[in-house]
Amino acid sequence: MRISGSYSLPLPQERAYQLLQDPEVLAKAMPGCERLEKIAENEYRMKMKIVLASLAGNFDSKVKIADQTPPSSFRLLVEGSGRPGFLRGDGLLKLTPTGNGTEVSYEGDVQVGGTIAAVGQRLLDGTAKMLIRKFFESLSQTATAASA
Amino acid sequence: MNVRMTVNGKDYSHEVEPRLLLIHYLREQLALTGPHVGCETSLCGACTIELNGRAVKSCAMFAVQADGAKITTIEGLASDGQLHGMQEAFWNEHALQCGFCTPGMIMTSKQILERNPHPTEEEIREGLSGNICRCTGYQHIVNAVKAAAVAAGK
Amino acid sequence: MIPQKFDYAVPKNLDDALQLLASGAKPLAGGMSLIPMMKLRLAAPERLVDLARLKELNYIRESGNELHIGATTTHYDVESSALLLRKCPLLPETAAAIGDLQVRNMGTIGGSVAHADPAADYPAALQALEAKFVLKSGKAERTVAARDFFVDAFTTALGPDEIVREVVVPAEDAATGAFYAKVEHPASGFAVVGIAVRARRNAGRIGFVRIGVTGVANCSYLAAAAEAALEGKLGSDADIEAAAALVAGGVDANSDLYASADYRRHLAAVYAARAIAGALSRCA
Amino acid sequence: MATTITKVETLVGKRIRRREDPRLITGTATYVEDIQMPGMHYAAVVRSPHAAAKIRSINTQAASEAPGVVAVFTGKDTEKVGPVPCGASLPGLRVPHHHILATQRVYFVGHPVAVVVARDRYLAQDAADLVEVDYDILPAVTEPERALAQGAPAVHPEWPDNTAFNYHQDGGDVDKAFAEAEVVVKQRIISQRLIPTAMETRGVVAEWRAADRQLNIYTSTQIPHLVRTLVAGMLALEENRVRVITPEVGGGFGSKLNVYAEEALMGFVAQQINKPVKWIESRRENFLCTIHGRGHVDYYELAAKRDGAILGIKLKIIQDLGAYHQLLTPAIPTLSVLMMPGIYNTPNVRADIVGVFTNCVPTDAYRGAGRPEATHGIERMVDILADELNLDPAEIRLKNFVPQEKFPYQTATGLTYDSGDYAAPLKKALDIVGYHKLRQEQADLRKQGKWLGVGISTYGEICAIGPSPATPAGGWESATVKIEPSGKVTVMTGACPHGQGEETTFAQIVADELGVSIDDVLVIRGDTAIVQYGIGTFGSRGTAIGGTALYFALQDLKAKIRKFAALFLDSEDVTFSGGEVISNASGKSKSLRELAAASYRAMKLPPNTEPGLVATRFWEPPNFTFPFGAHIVVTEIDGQTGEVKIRRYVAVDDCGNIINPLIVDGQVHGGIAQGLGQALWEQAVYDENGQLLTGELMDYAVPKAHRMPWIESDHTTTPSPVNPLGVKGVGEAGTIGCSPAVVNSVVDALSPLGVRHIDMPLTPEKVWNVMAGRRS
Repeated sequence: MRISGSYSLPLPQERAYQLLQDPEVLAKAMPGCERLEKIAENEYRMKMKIVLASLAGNFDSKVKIADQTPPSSFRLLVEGSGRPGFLRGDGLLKLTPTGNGTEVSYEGDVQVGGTIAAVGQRLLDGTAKMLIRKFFESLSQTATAASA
Repeated sequence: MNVRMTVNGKDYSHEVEPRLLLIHYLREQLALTGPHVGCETSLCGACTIELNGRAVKSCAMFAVQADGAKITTIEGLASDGQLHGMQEAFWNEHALQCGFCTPGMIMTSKQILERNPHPTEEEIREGLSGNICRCTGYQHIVNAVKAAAVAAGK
Repeated sequence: MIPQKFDYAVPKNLDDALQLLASGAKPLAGGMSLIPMMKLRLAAPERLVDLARLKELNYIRESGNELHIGATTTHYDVESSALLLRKCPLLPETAAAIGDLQVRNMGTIGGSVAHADPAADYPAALQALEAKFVLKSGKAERTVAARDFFVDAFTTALGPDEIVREVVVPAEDAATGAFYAKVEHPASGFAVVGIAVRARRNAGRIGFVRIGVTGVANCSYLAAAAEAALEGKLGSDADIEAAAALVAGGVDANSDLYASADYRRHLAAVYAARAIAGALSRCA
Repeated sequence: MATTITKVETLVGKRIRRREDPRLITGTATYVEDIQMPGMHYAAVVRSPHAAAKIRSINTQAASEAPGVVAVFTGKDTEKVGPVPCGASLPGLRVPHHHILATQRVYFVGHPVAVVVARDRYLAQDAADLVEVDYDILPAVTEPERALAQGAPAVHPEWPDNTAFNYHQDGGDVDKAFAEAEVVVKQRIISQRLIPTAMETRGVVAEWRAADRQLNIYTSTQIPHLVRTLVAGMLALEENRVRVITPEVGGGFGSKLNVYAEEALMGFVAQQINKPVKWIESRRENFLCTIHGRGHVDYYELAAKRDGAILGIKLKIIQDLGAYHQLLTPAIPTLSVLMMPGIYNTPNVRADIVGVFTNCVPTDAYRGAGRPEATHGIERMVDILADELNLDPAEIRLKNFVPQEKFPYQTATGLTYDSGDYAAPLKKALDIVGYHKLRQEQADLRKQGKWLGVGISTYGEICAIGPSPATPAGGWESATVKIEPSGKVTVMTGACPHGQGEETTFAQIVADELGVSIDDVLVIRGDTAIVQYGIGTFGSRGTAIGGTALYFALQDLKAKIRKFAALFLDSEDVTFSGGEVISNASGKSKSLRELAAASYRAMKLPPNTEPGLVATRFWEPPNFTFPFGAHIVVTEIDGQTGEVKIRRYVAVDDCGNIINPLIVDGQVHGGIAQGLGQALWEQAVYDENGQLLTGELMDYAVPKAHRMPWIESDHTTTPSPVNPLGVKGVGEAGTIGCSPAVVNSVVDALSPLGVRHIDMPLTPEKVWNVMAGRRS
């Protein structure tokens, strides 16, 4: 599944880039992230519990940040699996300064497999969009809090 | 947990796990294998039974939810060796082939007529939308419901 | 396909149920969405409290110019309620479009709205009716408007210890016309798009119109721009078409195998026109 | 004793309600899942979530220690079990070794990797979740044309071109035909992957009686005897120590015309645990692991004269085989080749098939198996040709039909069409639908901007599959008929009906032949310990071959009865009627019961007279049968949304003589429903990584009651000369005739927009895109 979109962060580009690389910030912003630990340079292991109304799934994930070209872009690779299935994502995030903040645009590919792929087809697109939006909203809140 | 229910006129009481599906309770504890499991997303309707007068999908219910209920399965439709009018109509109209969907189909059809004794073809088809048959193309089933309506009106 | 183990509790009354929820149990109503997910092991609640047992929440009542529908009222009860058919026909018409006969016999209005499936039917009507939801926890009770209740896909304003106690919709006279138009997914029966319209004329012109939309995006919504475009108009075909075109404009529509985002938006416009025309034709 | 001859009405040809129904309408029939045995255990199969991966390791410890678990097996344990068999043979065919549990790699989502056995099914499922498989995920390929492209991931590393076979067939002189053509039309046509979706999923109960070395397998299959032979081979057991019992079968449509890994696997498990074991497929497993159907990309070229006369056909089939061959996988597209000329007088054909491996579940026989693809292709091409030449689609068909005087007709693909009157059903259907009026209405509606379409399909098909030389496992069928000492008649058929109604139609045949009441006849099938070897029920063969075997067995039996009649009456020249055997010479009679009793009591038999009244026949058909018909579909397209509404569906089928019109109607309706499913809604969709996105009934849209049109069904009757019953078969006709009629209708509706072809399924969005001039 191709995903793409963009989100505006009320932060200067350098600061936005920094936040997006900060494991603590990421851990807070990732929906359902329960634990994030560093396993190598730019590589983290993450436990996530994604809850959607009555649906709930635990995922063990690996997150890797690559191709860093601060402050304008980097790649984010996510691999997770759990009882409901697995997902693998590879996305390019681009940061562009705007008047009073930074526009973060993302474009990537998400593979979903297992039970969720087979029975949740009609929900994948909407759910992905929602999770990504939540991530940026939360990030934006963290940023605002930090700058306050 | 203990559950009690009246099924086809008989009272039962059993200890069950909360997660035991009603369909498995009926099929395995009570040996009522008429209702069938055809899917796990409650779309096929092969498991349809009557619970407190309502047609429901017994695969989308836990036995514990039916505690205290009055249940009729396909096995309980005929009385004194006399087929129910809907069973008779299904037979006469060749409304079944492999027969797997038939118990659920008959239970739903029965409810359609209970609520609407003179349904149109469209109303019958809408009423059957929760029961999938892969054999008949539904036409003979529609005929059967119509025929049962006519017979009941006599 | 077999659910994981869980504990199950039958509450003695509403307070008991709320206490169980506060202690971490998850609500089970008709189970029409939850149980299939549990069988596929996509949902694995540790403890369920069976709200459908709360007979005290199974009612449809009129009070003043409002209709109160208890949370455990089934779709069939709504669909066949003489009171609703007379005073709020949009809701029974929408209920009749949900799932199938057996699902409507079991599924409840409270369960459906709390689940907030983006393709559920009820939200369209409840948005158009500007329904109110009475939410109750062990500590407090509050009332939330439909537009604030539905937040996102499977996300509502409900707190973890709250349940929907009842749904409140306006009692209306024959001057209000309403219509629900739906594109049904051929496999699941969910709404690919569902448009509920409620309208009144005033001296020949459209005095009031509400257009509730489900299925298109992650969250149901009122199509405010389309409503504004219609109000004060005569309701000609051209008026309707112009307004309907605004129903999904700019909406972040979902896409799946059956309908792309573009096609969904297009269907929303086409079916909005049909629903508006239908509602207007039903204004006395 | 002289009796008056009671005139008994014959039953063949009558609408008789079915004799199998009482158990089905009362919920008392026994399907595999209904079987309970003392000590029964339950199996849950652990399956790969990946379409292509190496198995690094499998950790079964937690599962083994879970409550109620008695055993966990992986591919290492089952390595010695023989491979899942492929019965098809083609020159140069590459056959991957298909282990019953994956050993080193997995090749499709759903590939079985382990089996967990527990004392109850809930615990088995719990434990299955605890099996940990470490996969090294590899790139997958799911589209056959992509699989053929340079650099595509290799499904089987030993065959990097993903090609399982190439097949070529020529008939006549195609090059000459195309050289002489005044017009050539070309089209790429897809027959998408479909999921058969029998309402009963597969299921197996296996019971091992160690002391007897006896394995009993209860399985939901269309072919019990073949399952016995092949599973015995896989498990290295003596065939006569394996008993396959087919209880009630809840639909098959080809998906149970197979031998599956789980049938041998449960036999293996039962042997290991020495207890009965049950495995019931979930719907999700059914979609992932039971065979799919179709999966064609076809490239057609049709050469013709300007007057519409078809000169030749070229066809290239790219067949998506999936990851393995199941029983008949590679053979299915060869049936398409046989059928490619349709019912047109076309002496020149050329066909090429490329069989392609993909990381998907195998395709195999699904209702029609190869013939729907071919019929869809030729019927679409004839419409495209008509459009090109501005000819009426009915006229161009009438012009090209094999003329009646040419039967038996030798096709360019090597078949001999038995009998036919192809114009008759078309003319009848045109008449019923009011064709000329419809064309007028269409013209009027077009002026109003409305979209009405009239689509014709005139199909032929290959039924009664088939003569043994044309089939991998024998194409005959068997029947035993016996009159019990009490005079009751028992039939044992080698066919294995599962909804087709042969318990009734066979009883009708018996009742007429022996002059007994239908209530005195019992038809038994589906137990290899009781029934003589048989082939099974598929390919519209049950009545045409199984019924004919029964017919000949009845003739043998009647010959025997005549001998007894000569002993106990006065003549061998007798009439069978009203349960009596009546001497045509004297009018004297004895009841069949008395004759049967005497034959078994054997008190007064002359020497060399064989007691008993039993006859068995294995009947080898000399040819296939070739039913045909015409379907006309009237559609209305919603110009705003692309939604297709079927206003009328007229089906005139000719399946030869009809034994029970009620049952034939049911077969036609059901066949059409599956054809409509393909035309409008159904499609198995894999994403590029091999995940099946239509993995449940939530997304895979089988037809439901409120989406089906009313079907106006009628018949013409052209008896088959191939068998004495004159029957042809009707199980697949509806499906074969349907899909091109629907697509032709929609394309006809949209032809003012220059639309010439739309691939199935005709989903609203696709039609909407086409109408807007966008390719979907």
